[in-house]
Amino acid sequence: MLDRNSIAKRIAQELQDGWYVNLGIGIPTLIANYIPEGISVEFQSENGILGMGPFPFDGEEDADLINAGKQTITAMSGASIFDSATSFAMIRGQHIQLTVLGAMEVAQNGDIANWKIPGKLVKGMGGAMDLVASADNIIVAMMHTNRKGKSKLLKRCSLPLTGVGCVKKIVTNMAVLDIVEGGFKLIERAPGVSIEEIIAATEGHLIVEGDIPEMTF
Amino acid sequence: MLDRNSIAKRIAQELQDGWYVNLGIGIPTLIANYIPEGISVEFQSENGILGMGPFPFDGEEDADLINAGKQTITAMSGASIFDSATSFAMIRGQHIQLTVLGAMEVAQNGDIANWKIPGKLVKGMGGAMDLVASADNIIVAMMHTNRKGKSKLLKRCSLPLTGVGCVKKIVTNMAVLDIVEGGFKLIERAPGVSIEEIIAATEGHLIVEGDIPEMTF
Amino acid sequence: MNKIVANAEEAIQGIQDDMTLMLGGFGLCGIPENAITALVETGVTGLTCISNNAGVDDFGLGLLLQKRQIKKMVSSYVGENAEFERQMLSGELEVDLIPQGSLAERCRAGGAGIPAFFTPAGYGTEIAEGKEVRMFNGKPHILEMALTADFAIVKAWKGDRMGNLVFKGTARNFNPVMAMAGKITIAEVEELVEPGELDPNTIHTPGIFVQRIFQGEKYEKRIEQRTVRQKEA
Amino acid sequence: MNKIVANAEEAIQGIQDDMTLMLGGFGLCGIPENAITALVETGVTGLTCISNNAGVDDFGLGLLLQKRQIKKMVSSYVGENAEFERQMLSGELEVDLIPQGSLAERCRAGGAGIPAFFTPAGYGTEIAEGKEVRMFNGKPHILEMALTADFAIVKAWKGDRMGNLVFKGTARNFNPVMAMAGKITIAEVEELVEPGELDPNTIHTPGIFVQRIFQGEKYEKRIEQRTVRQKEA
Repeated sequence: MLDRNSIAKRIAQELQDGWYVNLGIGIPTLIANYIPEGISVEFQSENGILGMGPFPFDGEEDADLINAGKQTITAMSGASIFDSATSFAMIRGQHIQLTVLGAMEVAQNGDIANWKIPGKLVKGMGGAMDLVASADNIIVAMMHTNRKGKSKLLKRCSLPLTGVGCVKKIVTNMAVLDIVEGGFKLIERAPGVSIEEIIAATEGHLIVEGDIPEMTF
Repeated sequence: MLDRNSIAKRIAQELQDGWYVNLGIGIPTLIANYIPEGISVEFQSENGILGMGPFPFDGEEDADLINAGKQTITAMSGASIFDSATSFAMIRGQHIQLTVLGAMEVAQNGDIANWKIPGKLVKGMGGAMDLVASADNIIVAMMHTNRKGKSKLLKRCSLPLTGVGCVKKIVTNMAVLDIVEGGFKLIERAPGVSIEEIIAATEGHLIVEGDIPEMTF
Repeated sequence: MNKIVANAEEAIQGIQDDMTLMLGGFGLCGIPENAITALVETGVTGLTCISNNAGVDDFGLGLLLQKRQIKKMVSSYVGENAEFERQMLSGELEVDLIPQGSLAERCRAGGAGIPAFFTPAGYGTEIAEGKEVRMFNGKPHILEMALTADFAIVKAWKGDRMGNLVFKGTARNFNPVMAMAGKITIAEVEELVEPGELDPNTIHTPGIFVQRIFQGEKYEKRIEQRTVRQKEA
Repeated sequence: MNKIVANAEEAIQGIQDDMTLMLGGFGLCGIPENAITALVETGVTGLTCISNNAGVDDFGLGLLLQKRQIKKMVSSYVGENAEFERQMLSGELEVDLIPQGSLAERCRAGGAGIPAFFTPAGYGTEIAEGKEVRMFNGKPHILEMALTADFAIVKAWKGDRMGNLVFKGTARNFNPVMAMAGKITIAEVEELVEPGELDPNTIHTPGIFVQRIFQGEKYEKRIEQRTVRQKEA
């Protein structure tokens, strides 16, 4: 089973040179630590910056420079700043090549639920609904099962949706899966995880064709 | 009868301190020369400047600083520059307090035609349709009759419309008129012009109530 | 043209019970601190506040929530505030959650005289309930309406008496679009400068969108999530 | 990230017959002079050009008109060009006239993923024919569609290899909104600068909207209506 950092590291392999990337809060944020060598990408934060850099050194924080998670950040050379409408013009207008975010549930048709649990306090969707409805290329980074051991890869989402039919790829602690016509297609297994274990942990329809290689790092 | 400059001068009396004003090509442009003392207004040009100043001195022209008539201009202290979408956000969003433009015809219901003559070459409406459809306060500056002596204040426009029911006030070489329910209400006469002459030059319904004073300058 | 008012108290004159306000800022970054403090002091109540977030318990809009001056929040994310939770769960506070991009675009639309537009955000979710759906380019979109406010209150870095504003860093966020959408827009700035000091080419919000401007007395600029890395040895 | 290409010829690679182009500029102010010259040299034809104006006889888009490379113009005002008139009257050239504000907003919408929006401009005129009309706030509006282009070609003052752009004066005009709406956006600049030289706070067009950038060989920057006043004695 992968830990959070390894999930991030595996997703980082999907990055291509020159891409603009929006990373959600949680595991996706860690991806910035694993950019493959020779690849240059720019991170967008939807509160209004392109070219987001690493966290500042202690004592160098700037209250006027934060990311969408409200954390203090730095700006890379060549960064640009813009207002919220322009930021979502980039997102909605599909100028971002990759969006990575977490989820509570993903359905085999690409539906995603990650903002609301009935009966629990709702904090809001932030930019998630705009991101999932707009992006051409969405990867979900999450654990394969929830804390109770229940699968998060479902036939149909049980929670209120964030977006419909939008997820293209999922990287979990157990596997890499593509969403294809008919279900979750198993692409890679986490080191040491068997196909049987993945089948058992996947409630939705899992498509297993041919050899399924282990992930390599 | 007023000349073009006097029409501009009369319209300038309508300006109020602090207003943002968009002036069309022709007579409206001349208004900038007659701003009453003690009044400060800002001129917007829809190609993307607020705080447009006078023409530059000979030899000081800047190819990167023009107005919507493509003339070289200057920028006042406190001016701002913006793109075309933001410029029309100001116009459409009714942030401009006064729009003055010329017309070929105005109808007694406030319709205006100023962009197209069937059978003649059409150059385009430029920003006129956005301006007339959006502005709360539109004054038309024009001659009362055309070159053939035909009235330009009509029951109904005969030319293709630029906008419907939008003109509020007209200042011609003969009169100041408000558009009210039922027709053109005569407000002022040009010096030496009689009510009878105005009636004769107005094809649309002219409302004459009480004493009609002469314009004062 | 001189839009300068003496202070926050004077700037917020005319804000009355049950009005709708827009307030710039993302989290605590770029919020109009001084105007919020002045609003708390007036005791004005029944406010509808359009703001991406709702502050924290003891700062930003949290200060208005503490005094129960807000009737309704229109936001995309409101998660950092215990008093907010209490009022929402008890039904004292109405909350209208809007996808962040739709919120930003609806404010811009309100300022730009665009009464409604289509967006894909929220299609197929509860956000789309009751909204018109239409296909464009083979993809479903929903119709969203413009937002405007009786007063918009924004915070900029620098400004001049014409109302021209310049923002700094990600403190820009919702401020420029909300400045466009207020019937009356109040701008508080860290520094008032003379007209002409701001380069016309680098003004973010042209003065036409601002009716009142003042220099804030002080700025705490509190950081919500101080996150740092250590210098490597 | 390096989007710099050697010159105009390299920048316009891939522009083919019958494509749709957006070209920034207002009159002759802020037009991509070098890219236009390169387009003339390729002989590409059947172009649909979305541009507020159509240049003059011997400059700007007039050069493409002379060579009959343009099939259709989408503009708000096209009045300064005898060759244009001739082609339009003879039916060789199709012309789609659009209110200037709707043109600007339709480009922005195309870039911002807004497929359609309502505007009051053109209601009750022939522009509204065949378009949906709807009342908002007691006022009729028409539904306008987003515009996009195979290539957008813009001209900026300065730019860097990330594609970040800064414009000067009213040469900004349509350039930023068209930069957003091109599937591929080409920017020509008067000066290429190193990343970091442009203040992130004052960038007009973030690099994400630009795919190729080059420094133009020379800029004539012709003035269409030189208008001056005399110094008083």
